[in-house]
Amino acid sequence: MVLPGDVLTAATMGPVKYVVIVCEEALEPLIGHDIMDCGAKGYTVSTVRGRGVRGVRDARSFLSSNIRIEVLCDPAVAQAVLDTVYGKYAKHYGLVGFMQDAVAPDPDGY
Amino acid sequence: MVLPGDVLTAATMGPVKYVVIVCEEALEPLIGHDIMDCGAKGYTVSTVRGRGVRGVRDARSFLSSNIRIEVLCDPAVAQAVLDTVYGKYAKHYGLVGFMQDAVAPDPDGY
Amino acid sequence: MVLPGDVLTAATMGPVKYVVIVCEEALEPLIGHDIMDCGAKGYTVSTVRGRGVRGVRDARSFLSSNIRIEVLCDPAVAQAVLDTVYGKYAKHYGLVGFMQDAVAPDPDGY
Amino acid sequence: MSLDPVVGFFILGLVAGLLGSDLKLSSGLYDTLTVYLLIAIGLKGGFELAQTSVTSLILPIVVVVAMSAFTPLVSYQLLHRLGKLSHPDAASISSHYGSVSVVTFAVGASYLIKQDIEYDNYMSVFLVFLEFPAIIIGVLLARGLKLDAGIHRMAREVLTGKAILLLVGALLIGWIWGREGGASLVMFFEGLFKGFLALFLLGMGLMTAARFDDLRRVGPFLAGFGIVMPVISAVGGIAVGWVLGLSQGSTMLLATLYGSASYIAAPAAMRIAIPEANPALSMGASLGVTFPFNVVVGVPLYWEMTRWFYRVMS
Amino acid sequence: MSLDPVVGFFILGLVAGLLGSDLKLSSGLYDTLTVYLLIAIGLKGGFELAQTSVTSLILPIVVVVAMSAFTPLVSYQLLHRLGKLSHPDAASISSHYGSVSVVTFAVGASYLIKQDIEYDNYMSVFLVFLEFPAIIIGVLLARGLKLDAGIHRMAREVLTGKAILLLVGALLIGWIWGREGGASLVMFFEGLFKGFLALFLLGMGLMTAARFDDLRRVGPFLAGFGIVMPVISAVGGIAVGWVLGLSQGSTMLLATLYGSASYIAAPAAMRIAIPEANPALSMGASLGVTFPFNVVVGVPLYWEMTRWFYRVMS
Amino acid sequence: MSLDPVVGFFILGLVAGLLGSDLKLSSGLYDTLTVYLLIAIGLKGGFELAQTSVTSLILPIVVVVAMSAFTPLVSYQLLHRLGKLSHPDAASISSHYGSVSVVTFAVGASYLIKQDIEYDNYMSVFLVFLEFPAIIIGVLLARGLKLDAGIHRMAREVLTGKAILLLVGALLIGWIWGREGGASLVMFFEGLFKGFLALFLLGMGLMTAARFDDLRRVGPFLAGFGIVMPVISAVGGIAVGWVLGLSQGSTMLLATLYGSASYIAAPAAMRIAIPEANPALSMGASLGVTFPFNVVVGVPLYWEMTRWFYRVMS
Ligand SMILES: Nc1ncnc2c1ncn2[C@@H]1O[C@H](COP(=O)(O)O)[C@@H](O)[C@H]1O
Ligand SMILES: Nc1ncnc2c1ncn2[C@@H]1O[C@H](COP(=O)(O)O)[C@@H](O)[C@H]1O
Ligand SMILES: Nc1ncnc2c1ncn2[C@@H]1O[C@H](COP(=O)(O)O)[C@@H](O)[C@H]1O
Ligand code: NA
Ligand code: NA
Ligand code: NA
Repeated sequence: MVLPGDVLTAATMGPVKYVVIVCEEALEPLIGHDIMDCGAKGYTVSTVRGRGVRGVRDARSFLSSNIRIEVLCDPAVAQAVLDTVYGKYAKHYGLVGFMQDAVAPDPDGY
Repeated sequence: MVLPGDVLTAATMGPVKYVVIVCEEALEPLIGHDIMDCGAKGYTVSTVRGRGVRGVRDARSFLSSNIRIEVLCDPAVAQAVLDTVYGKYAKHYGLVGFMQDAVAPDPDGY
Repeated sequence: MVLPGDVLTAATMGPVKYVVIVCEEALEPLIGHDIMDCGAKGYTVSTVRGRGVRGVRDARSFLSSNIRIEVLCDPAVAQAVLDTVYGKYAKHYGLVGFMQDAVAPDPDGY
Repeated sequence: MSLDPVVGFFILGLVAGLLGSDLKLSSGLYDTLTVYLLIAIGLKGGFELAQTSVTSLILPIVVVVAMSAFTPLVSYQLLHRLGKLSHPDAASISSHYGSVSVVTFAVGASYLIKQDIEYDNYMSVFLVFLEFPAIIIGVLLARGLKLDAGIHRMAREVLTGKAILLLVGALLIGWIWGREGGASLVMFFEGLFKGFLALFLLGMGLMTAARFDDLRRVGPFLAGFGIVMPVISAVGGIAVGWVLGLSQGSTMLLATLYGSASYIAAPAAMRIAIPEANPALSMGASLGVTFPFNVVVGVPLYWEMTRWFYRVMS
Repeated sequence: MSLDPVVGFFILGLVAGLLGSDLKLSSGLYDTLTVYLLIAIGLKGGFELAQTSVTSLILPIVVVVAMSAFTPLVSYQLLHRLGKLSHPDAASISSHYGSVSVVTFAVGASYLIKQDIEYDNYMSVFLVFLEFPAIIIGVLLARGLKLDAGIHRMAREVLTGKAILLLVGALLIGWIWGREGGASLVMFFEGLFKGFLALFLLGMGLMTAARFDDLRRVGPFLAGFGIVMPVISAVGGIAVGWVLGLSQGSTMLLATLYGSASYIAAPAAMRIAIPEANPALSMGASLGVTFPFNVVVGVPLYWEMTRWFYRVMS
Repeated sequence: MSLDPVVGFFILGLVAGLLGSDLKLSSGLYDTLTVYLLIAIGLKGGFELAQTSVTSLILPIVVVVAMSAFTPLVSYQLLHRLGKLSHPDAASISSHYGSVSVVTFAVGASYLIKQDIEYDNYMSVFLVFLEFPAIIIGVLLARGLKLDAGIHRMAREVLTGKAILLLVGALLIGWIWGREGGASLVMFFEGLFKGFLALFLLGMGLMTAARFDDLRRVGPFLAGFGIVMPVISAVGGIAVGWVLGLSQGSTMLLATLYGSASYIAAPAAMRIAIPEANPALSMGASLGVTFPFNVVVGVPLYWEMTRWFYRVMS
């Protein structure tokens, strides 16, 4: 988090982890809670459609479309998010998740 | 793919490639097929808008808005997807694509 | 940019920077201009929702929902985009930004 | 044409989908149409309640709800025993068939209006009460009578689902204000009903076509079930309507309700309550088989069955 | 029921939101409803203008606009001095309360129609002119009288904001073509008005429920302000209406306009003009407190106040 | 005002767009309006067909379709020879101008209704048949007579495109059920037509404003073409209508159809069939020049031209 008055330059940049999860929309509130419980400070969600082993999924099915959740966080939280989400939901729900390295201004804010 | 009963922990994580393509919505069915033909197990699509050398593109133009396709797959498939898509469509359509490294649970499932 | 007649293969791939910014929709035109001013050739925007220290933000609030802007560009532009956007808006607006490495066909086109 | 023209739009959507047309309704339009239909039906029931003695409805409602348990219980046995479907799948599908489809009901009512057959507007009150019992039965079948924390969350989830909430809410508004107090809403929610229903059925046709893919996974047993079970349930509905002394039109609508399968409330609830169940099976059967069957064949069939039954019994 | 049934839909949305229902209106539907309401209100005013002597409206408009400065100026003092709110926050919130809410106006007009009370349709012309002065006052309060480049961009941003543009545009169309020339639009924009308003209020209920979280941050002072200030402003509106010799119905609508707080035009403008202000505070107060208060309590209250005032003064 | 008030909404959208307003219609609303207009127009034609002897229409349709080849063939020569446009661009733009615009047709029909001029409702049957021949001509111009696999996919793509599918589907529904059988749909699809058209034109105005940027690339030649070609085509339409013995109103509508340029069916088909063509050129001309010209100037002009022609010839 950036506080008023901070000077932001390349010097304040540092490494963070970037986690993405794609899953059914029905899981949004559940996984949202899990992510915050793992210690993340926030997350961003978009509505997407997709194709996988469970066939095509889009908003036209009444069931629910897919969502894509992305989280910037430190490595421990990133691993915890993936572990929790996979442990709880991978068995019964279509789920895709991965983690990447990223560089962000103010890395300690995440 | 994760099968019921699997225990999922950090130990099962491994490297995968992450490919993103941004293009006109009209190409969605065509590129969708190409991606599966290249050997991917699935993909995720979102509707986006954008600006590039062809000007501003959003859903208000009747023509079609842009889409963003993302694929998790192994390195060979990733390269094949980019080669195929660029080879077939880059000439006549606005197209942006790139590839990144990622780490995912159950990397062999992709 | 790919010109008609170019042969596109793995050989033409090279490194680019990938920048992502998540912010309020109200900033879309402002940040859009900033990005082009920094020297980017284009960008892609999606409408997203999110949760952070400013609470839940989605399209149902009349105020505006969040957007996610992604830019492929060279390292200098990438750093300039993050510096400009953080310098101008981080103080008063909810803002999340980061940068990653990516590999793209025709890297000099960005 | 004894069929309502809205059925034409369903077929148009189906054809467009099967031809691979780029025609699609935006997801926002689907949401809007769903909200509209639920409110319009609830409001109509409420306006009717305001003119009816409510106490006289209590007994019929109790009977109709109690007898509605028949469909999910029988379905479960058929699917699990005969169809060899897994425990969770059988439970989930039973829920879908025990619950009701608002649009099938609307098509049934349109059919009656088109034929100038009278029915009681309070039938939409039944619709409200028939939405959720089967969902609870499905959960009990799948998880047994463990009344744990989960079941409470589930019950809450179901009762605050948008289908129930809009139906009940609009019913109450219609009841409180009455047709006269709510006159300014009549043009929008009654005059335009058929137009909205036509658009909705166009979308349902597109969606059904998209479900035809799932049908292959569904297999012949489940496809057969998707046609036979509604007819069995409809017969039950006719018997119950007759016993309760309903008019022929109302009885036909009760048969339609019993014979219809849910694809809004039930799938959403099942996905959370019985995640082990495969949604492609239940949605494939309910949207891919039963909905088109009911809209095109079932509705006129249930009317003929009702007439025949009343003639025989009188 | 003296309340309009559309209020029932607001309460339904509120209840659904508080129960945590999955009911939601798509953002596309919100946009559509907003566009519809703005056009419908502007058109009605324009049709009226076509039948009125416009010159006779100039003086009332000048007075009504000039007096509307009262609300933001008093609000700012209250919030900054008494409420200890920061300079930018006080300025931003003052803007919200000085500007007007189209939907509150529509609920007020519905109330009068329901009670068969006459009012002048050119009240929607006032609505148009009351949208933006307070926004400009808010900016001046926050940034002083520096008429720099920013202020020009701001003014432009506000005047081309969708609320003003659609209201003014539809007003002009209605005025130019007149009710007769625009007869083909009447069914859509007048006949369906209540239905669209009902859907909009359903959505507003959901949104208000979502804002209840912000209320905690808002704190008791701001919550109290969100109820007291509208009533003070409404008293001012009644006085102005009486002085101008408006009919009781029109005066009540003016009171409702003065008492209502903006949540479309003002927030969008403030977010750009006074970015230091926290939007959770202004939206929490305007949507979480004042809007529900006005819709359920304020509108009938302002009518009683108006009647009482006219009785005492005559 | 002889112009229809819906034109006012087009101008409002144009002004809003040029002022850089934040007004926008959601993409879901655009889709919904498109679906609505296509169905409404198809339905009206179908209702008419049910009351007409269809065989008497075969000859006029054949003539009207055959003569419609004039526009794309002449356009291609003009664009390629005179305008020095590339082969694919000339072919693609010819397709746009040879095909028709549903909304321009609707504006033309509104104009006639406003002036109390009679026309035959089966004109919308012509509309259906005029949608696609030019698209096929465009492809043939671009790719020659190679009847390869691609051309089949193309034909299929065009014929199952949403414009054709909804027009033809609704036409069939209207024809099968007739105006009486489909009476419950009339309020929605006819009574509200003007309101939906007004919203659509508001959106078209916004979109046209957004296209003004493309106009610079379009250049003066193409801009001139976008005004001259429609008038030439309209003259052809008047001649054909007169030869076929159509009423003056119907002839004016035929002129409007010939003079209008497609921006729904053609662009979608061209993007797949002639990807080398630059869509900014075709859309810039058709939406940025021809559509506004037709809606504001062309429609009244074609009517005057028709009247003049019939007076001279009689
Ligand atoms: N290889 C993949 N790359 C990207 N997204 C995928 C991939 N596989 C599956 N998905 C997404 O995950 C959802 C569920 O996948 P599945 O369970 O395989 O059907 C799909 O609808 C896609 O949105
Ligand atoms: N440098 C870039 N970074 C991210 N997205 C881009 C970039 N350039 C173009 N795009 C996207 O690709 C689409 C087509 O680009 P263009 O062909 O350059 O107009 C644009 O509308 C954007 O969505
Ligand atoms: N750690 C995070 N990871 C991903 N997105 C975030 C994160 N924190 C905040 N966001 C996004 O940034 C927006 C503004 O954040 P905030 O200012 O913290 O409320 C949120 O609504 C989210 O969309
Ligand atoms: Na049932
Ligand atoms: Na006010
Ligand atoms: Na034409």
